[in-house]
Amino acid sequence: MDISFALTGKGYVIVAADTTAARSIVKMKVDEDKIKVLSPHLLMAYSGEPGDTVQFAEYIERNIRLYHIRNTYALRPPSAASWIRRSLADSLRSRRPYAVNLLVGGYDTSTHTPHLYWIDYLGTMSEVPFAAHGYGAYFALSLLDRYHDPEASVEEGLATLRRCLDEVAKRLVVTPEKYKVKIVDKDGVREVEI
Amino acid sequence: MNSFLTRYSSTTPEAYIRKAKELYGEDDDISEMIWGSAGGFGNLAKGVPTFKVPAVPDPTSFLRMHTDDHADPSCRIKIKHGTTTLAFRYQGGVIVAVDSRATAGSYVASGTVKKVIEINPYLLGTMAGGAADCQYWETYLGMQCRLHELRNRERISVAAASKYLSNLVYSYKGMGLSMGTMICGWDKTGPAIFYVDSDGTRLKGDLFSVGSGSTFAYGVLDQGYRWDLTDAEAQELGRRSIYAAGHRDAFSGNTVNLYHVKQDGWQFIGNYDISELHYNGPGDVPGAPGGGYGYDVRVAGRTSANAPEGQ
Amino acid sequence: MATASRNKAQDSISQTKFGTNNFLSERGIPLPKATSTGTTIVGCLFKDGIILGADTRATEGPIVADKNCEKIHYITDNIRCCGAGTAADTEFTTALISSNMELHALSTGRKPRVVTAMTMLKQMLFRYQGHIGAALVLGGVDSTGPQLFTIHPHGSTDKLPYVTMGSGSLAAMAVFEAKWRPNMERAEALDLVCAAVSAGIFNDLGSGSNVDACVITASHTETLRNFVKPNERVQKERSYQFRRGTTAIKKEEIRSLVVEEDITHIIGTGTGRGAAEGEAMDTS
Amino acid sequence: MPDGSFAHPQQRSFNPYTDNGGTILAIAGADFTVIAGDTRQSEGYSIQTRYAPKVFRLTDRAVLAVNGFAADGNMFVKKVKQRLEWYRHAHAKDMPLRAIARLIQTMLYAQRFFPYYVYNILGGIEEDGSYEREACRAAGAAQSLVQPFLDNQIYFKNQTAAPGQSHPSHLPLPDVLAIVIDSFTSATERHIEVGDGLEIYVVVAKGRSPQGLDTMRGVQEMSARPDGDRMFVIRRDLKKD
Amino acid sequence: MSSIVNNIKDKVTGKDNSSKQNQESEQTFTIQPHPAQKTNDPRDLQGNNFAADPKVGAFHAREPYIPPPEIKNNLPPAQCTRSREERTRALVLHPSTVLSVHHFPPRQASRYLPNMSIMEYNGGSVIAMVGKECVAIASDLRLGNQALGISSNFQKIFPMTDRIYLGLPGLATDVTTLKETFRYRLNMYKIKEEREIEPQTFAHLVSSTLYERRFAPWFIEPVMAGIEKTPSGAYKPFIAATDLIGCINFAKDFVVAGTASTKLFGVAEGLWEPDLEPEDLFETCAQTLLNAVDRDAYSGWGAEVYLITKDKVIKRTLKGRMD
Repeated sequence: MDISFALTGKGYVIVAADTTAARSIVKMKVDEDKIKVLSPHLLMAYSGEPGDTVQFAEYIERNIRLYHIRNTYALRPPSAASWIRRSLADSLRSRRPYAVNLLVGGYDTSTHTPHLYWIDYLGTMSEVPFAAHGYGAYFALSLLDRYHDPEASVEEGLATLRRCLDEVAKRLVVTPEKYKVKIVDKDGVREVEI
Repeated sequence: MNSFLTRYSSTTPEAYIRKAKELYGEDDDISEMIWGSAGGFGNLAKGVPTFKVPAVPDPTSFLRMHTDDHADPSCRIKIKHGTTTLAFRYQGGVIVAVDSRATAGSYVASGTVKKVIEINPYLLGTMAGGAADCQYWETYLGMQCRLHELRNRERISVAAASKYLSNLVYSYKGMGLSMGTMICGWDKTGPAIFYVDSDGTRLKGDLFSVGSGSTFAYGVLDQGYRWDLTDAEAQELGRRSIYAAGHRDAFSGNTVNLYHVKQDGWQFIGNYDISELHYNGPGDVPGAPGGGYGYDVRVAGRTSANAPEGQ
Repeated sequence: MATASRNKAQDSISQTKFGTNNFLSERGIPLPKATSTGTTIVGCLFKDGIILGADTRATEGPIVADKNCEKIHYITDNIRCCGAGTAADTEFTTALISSNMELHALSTGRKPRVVTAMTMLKQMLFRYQGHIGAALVLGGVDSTGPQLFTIHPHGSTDKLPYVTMGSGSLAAMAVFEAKWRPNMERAEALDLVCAAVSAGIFNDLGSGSNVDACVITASHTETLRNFVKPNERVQKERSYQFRRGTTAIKKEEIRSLVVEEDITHIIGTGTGRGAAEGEAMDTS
Repeated sequence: MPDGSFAHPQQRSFNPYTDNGGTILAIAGADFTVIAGDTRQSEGYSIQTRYAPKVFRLTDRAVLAVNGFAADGNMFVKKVKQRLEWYRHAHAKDMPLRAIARLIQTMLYAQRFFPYYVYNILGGIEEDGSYEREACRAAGAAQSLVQPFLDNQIYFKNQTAAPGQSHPSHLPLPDVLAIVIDSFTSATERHIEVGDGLEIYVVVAKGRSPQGLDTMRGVQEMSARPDGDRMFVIRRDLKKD
Repeated sequence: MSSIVNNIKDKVTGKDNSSKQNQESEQTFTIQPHPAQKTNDPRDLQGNNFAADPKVGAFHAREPYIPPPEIKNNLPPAQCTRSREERTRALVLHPSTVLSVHHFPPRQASRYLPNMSIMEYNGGSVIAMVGKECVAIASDLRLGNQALGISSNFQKIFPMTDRIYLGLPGLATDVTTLKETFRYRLNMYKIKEEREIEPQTFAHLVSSTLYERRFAPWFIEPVMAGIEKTPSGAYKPFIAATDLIGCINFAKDFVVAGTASTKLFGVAEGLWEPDLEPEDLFETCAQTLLNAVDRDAYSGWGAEVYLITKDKVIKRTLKGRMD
C-alpha cells in the first residue's frame, strides 16, 4: 500500500514516499527508502509491485548514471523523464510488464526551473505542479488544488506537504506512520526530517 | 438471506406476502386491491408495500445480473450512481452540500438531480448510490415521521428517524438496494447527523462525506473544519469541498446544492454551477474568497522557476 | 511503401506482444469493438460476366461510423472482391492478395485467374483460423470465363452462380432466389443486384446508405460507385450556424505557414561570392 | 430430469429482457409540451415493425413516452391507463400531471426487484400552469446522440450571448418542433436502431394559440374537448435504412 | 400404435379415403389478409380503419386492443397451471451468502487493468471537421485514471507536418508512444522522398502502422486533418479517421473518436453544414466538442481547437467546463 507525494515550489521539488515495506498483513520493514537519486539534480520515487519496483528503479538509476559518465553532464529532467517513460511503455508490451508507478522530480540548472513528472505503470506521463500515487492521491490532489502555491518557499512547501500527510493519517485506513522526504533544488538533493 | 432468518423474521418479503394473504384472503391477486387513490404507498394499513419478485431460485443474483454495471458494463438496466454528498455539524447548526450529477456508465444522464431530499421542514436526507432507492425510501420515511408526530404529538428525533430508515433498509439487506444517505436535522438534542446505508450501517457523527467523490471532499473539508466556524465560513467550506470533488471526480459535478439546518428547520442557501465556481467563485455571497476556486485561476501568472536576479 | 510495410505486418502478426490478447481476456476485459461492416454484399452471374454489389454503411456496434465507405476492393483489373466482417481485415487481406496477384501475374507472364486469388485468400484465412474476420465475395472474368466465389473467415469457399454475404445476406438472397435466371441481360442483372442490395439496406439494420455496383465482363470492368443513392439526408429544418464569438476563448496562438522572405541582392564585383557592399573580398 | 431439478428453473437461462431500440424525447416550452418518439421497433439487426407507437396519450393534458423493452413498455402503459381509469372512477376527474408522475414512480418501484426495462418520459401541462424553466430530456438507444444537441440548442449551453443581449428564455413552438425533427433525422443518420417514422405529440395549454401548428404538414388534432388543453399529433417519415 | 401413425401419414398425403367423407364438416380456415396491402409503410395502414376490423385490429392497435364483446364474453377460463402455494413456496430464497455491498469510495484500480473498456481508462475525445478550403481538429485536455482526474493539459493533437495535424485519443501511454513512432516514420519518409508527406499517404501510413499490431493492437483511434495539395496545385481539405486496427474512414463532413464519440456524432450530425467559412467552422467545431464532452464523464477538463487553412494555423484554447 505504497503512498508517495511530490510538489513543486519556487526553485525546488519536494518528493515524499512512505517507508513501509509490507507483505500481506505484516510490516517487514519500516525504514525502507523508496526514493532514488538518479543524478545530482534528479529524484525518482517508485511504488508498485514488490520486486519490479527495485529491479526497475536500479535499472534506470544505472543507465542515467552511465549517461552522466559518458557525457560528463547529466540528462536534464525532461529528457530523462521521457526516456524513463519509454522504458516503461516498451515493457508494457513485453512478456511480463513492470508494474511500477513513478514520480520523477528534477531541477534543470540551465533553465533554473523545477520539473515534476507523474508516470504510471502503463507508461502514461504528464508534467504536473503536484502529484501523488497510491490511495493518497484520492485525498491529496483535491487538497493540493486548494492549498498548493507554485511560488511557495521551501518551508511553505513542507507545510503543505504536512497537510497532505495529516489528511492521509486522518482518513486512510492503512496509514504509514513514517515518510522519507527529499528536496531537489539548484544546490542538488538533500533530505529533510518531517 | 439464509433460510433460518427467512423462516422466523417478520420483515422479509415472503413474510409480507404471507401477511397480505391472511389479510386479503386467498383468491384475488393482491395487486387487484390497489384501487383508486389507494395505490402505491397511499394505503399504509398493510405496512410496507409488497414487491413483485421474479420466480427464480435466486432473485438477488438475477437482479445483479441485469443491473449491476460494474460487473457487466453493457448490462441493460443502468442504475444511476456516482456522486458526492457531505454534511457537517458545527456551532451554527448543520451544513449539507451535494453535487447534482447522475451518470449511467460514462454517460452523464443528468446534471440537475436534486440529491437533497426534503423529508420534512426540519429533516433532510442526502442521496448517494441508487437514486430511485433513496428517493423512494426517504419520501416514505417522511410519511412515517408525520405519523409519528400524529401519534406522539411531538416532532420525531433525528436519531429515531434514521433508526427507522436503517431498520427498514436492513430488512431488504442482500436484495440489492443501494443507498448511502445522511439524515440531518435539529431536534431537542440540538443539530444531529446520522449516516445510514443499505448494508445496515448507522453512524452518528459530526462530519461525513459519501459517494465516489467523498475522498476529494474530505481532502478540503478536513483541512478547513472547526467547531466554531461562523455561518459564512461554514457555508463557504461546504461549497468549496463539493467543488473540489466535482473538479477531480469524473462522476461528480454540474452544480452544488447547499442547505443550512438551523433551530427552526432547514433553509436552502443556493445552487452554484461548479464550472462557474472554478472560474469566478460563488459571487458576492458571505464567506466568498474573492477569485475563482480553480487551481490555474488561483495561481495564474505565478511560476516555480526562479531565474537568478542577474539574468 | 505500403506493400513493404504490409509484409512486415505479415510476420509481426505471428508474434503477438502486449502479452497477446489473452493478457486482456484473462482479466475479462472486453476488447474494444473494431469497425465491422454489418454489410450486404452480393454477386451474380449473367450472360457476359459478373456483377458485384455492396451497400456502403460501416458500423461500430449500433453507431454508423462511415455512411459511404467502399466495400468493393480491387484485386486485379478484371477481378474485384466485396468484403464483409471486420473492415480492417477485409481491407488489408484484399490489398495483400491484390499485390501478390500482381507479382504472380508478372512471374507467370499470364493474365491472373480468379481461382488463384480464391486459393490465396482461403489458405491465408485458414492459417489464421478465423481470427482474421473477413467474409468475401470474389468475382471476376478470366481466360476460363466468369467465376464467382464466396470465402468465409475460417477459409471455406463456395462456387455458385449467385451469392450473398454479410448480415443482410438473408434479405438479399430472398430477392435472388425469387428473380435470378441464368443468362440474364446486363441491364436486368444490374437491376436484380440493386434490388438484392436494397433489400439488405432496408431490412437489415447493419446495412444502409447507397448501392455500389461493379460490372465485370471479358472486355472491361465498370466501377459504378454510388450507383443508387436511395437514402440522401432530407434538408434540415433550419441552419445551426453560430454567431462569431459564441465560443469563449482562453488563449489564441497563430502560426503562419507563409514564409516571408525578403531577399537582399548583393551585387558582387565579379568575385562571384558575396561580398558586403561591393568591396572586393580578399580571397588569399 | 429425474432429480426434480425442473422444479427450480435454471435462472441462468431466464432472461426475460431484450432491447427493441428506438428513441424518445420531450421538451417543455413556455405554454406547451412536445413529446416525440420514432416508430421503429427492432431487435438485434432485424426490424420487427416500422410502425409501433412509443408515445401514448394518457389524459387531455398528459402524454407518456416509453422506450426500451417493448413488451414491458406496452404492458406498463396499459397498467398506467388502468390506474388512471380507476382514478377517474374514484374522483370524477383526470389525475393531475404531478400525481401521475408520482404514480409512475411508485408503480416502477413496485417492480424494484424485477425491474421493468423501460425508460419513461412523462410530458404535459400542469394545472396551476406553473412554468418551470425549459425541461428537455431524451431517452432510449440514441439518447447520448440527441441529449447534447438539445443541451446546446434548447438550453444554449456553452454559448455566450451576444454582448448586451441574453439568450431567449422561452423558445416558440415552431423552433422547438424544428429542433425535434432535426434531432431525429440526425439520430437516424448515425444510429441503426432509429428510423422509419416519427410521431410528435404537442400539448398546448388551455387558451393558448397553437402558434401556427395547424398549418404544419401532417398535423392531426386529438383533443377530446375543444375548450380544454389541446393536443396535436404530427407524423413524419424517417429514413428506412 | 402403427395405425395412428399411418392415419396421420395418410391424412397428410391426402390419400386416406376416410377423410373424404367428413370433408364438409372439416373446419375451413380463411387466410387473413395482410394488413399492409401495398407496402410496409404505415400510411397504407391508415387506409382501412383498423380499430373497426376486429380480426386485424390486434396487429397495429393504437390504443391497447380491447376485444369486442362477443370475443370477450366466451373466452375459455384461465387454467392456473400451479396453485398459489406452490408459486409462493418457489419464492423461498435460497440460502445464498449475504452479498458484499459495493463500497462507496472508489475502489483502487486492480493490479492490472479495471474490468471496463481499456479505451475509457484515461478518457479523451477528438473531432475533425471540413469547411470551405479549411479543416478544424479539436480535442479535450483531460488525462484521468478512471474517475480520478490527473492532468488538465494533456496534449492529444500533434503537428505532423505544416499542414497535417494528428489527434490520438485512447490509452495515454500509446498516445505518447505512437506520437514518437509517427514522428520517426515521417522523418524517414522526408529523408527518402525529399518532400513533405501528403495527407492521403499519411493516412495509409497510420493505417498500416496500426494493422502491424492486428492481434495486440495499440489502443488508439487516430483522427487526421490537413490540407492536401492537389496535382493542379490547388489546396483541398482532407480528414480521415481509423479504428484501433487501421480501418480508414475517409469522410467528407466530419470524423470523431474517443470516449465521447457517440455524443460527438449526435451533435456534429445536427450542427455541421457544408462549406463553412474558417471562422464559422471554428464555432461549429468548438460548440460540437464542448457540448459533447459535457455529457461524457471521461472527457473534458478544457479543450483546444486547431483551425488549419492553407496559409496559417490558429490554435485556440477554449474556456470549457472544468468539472
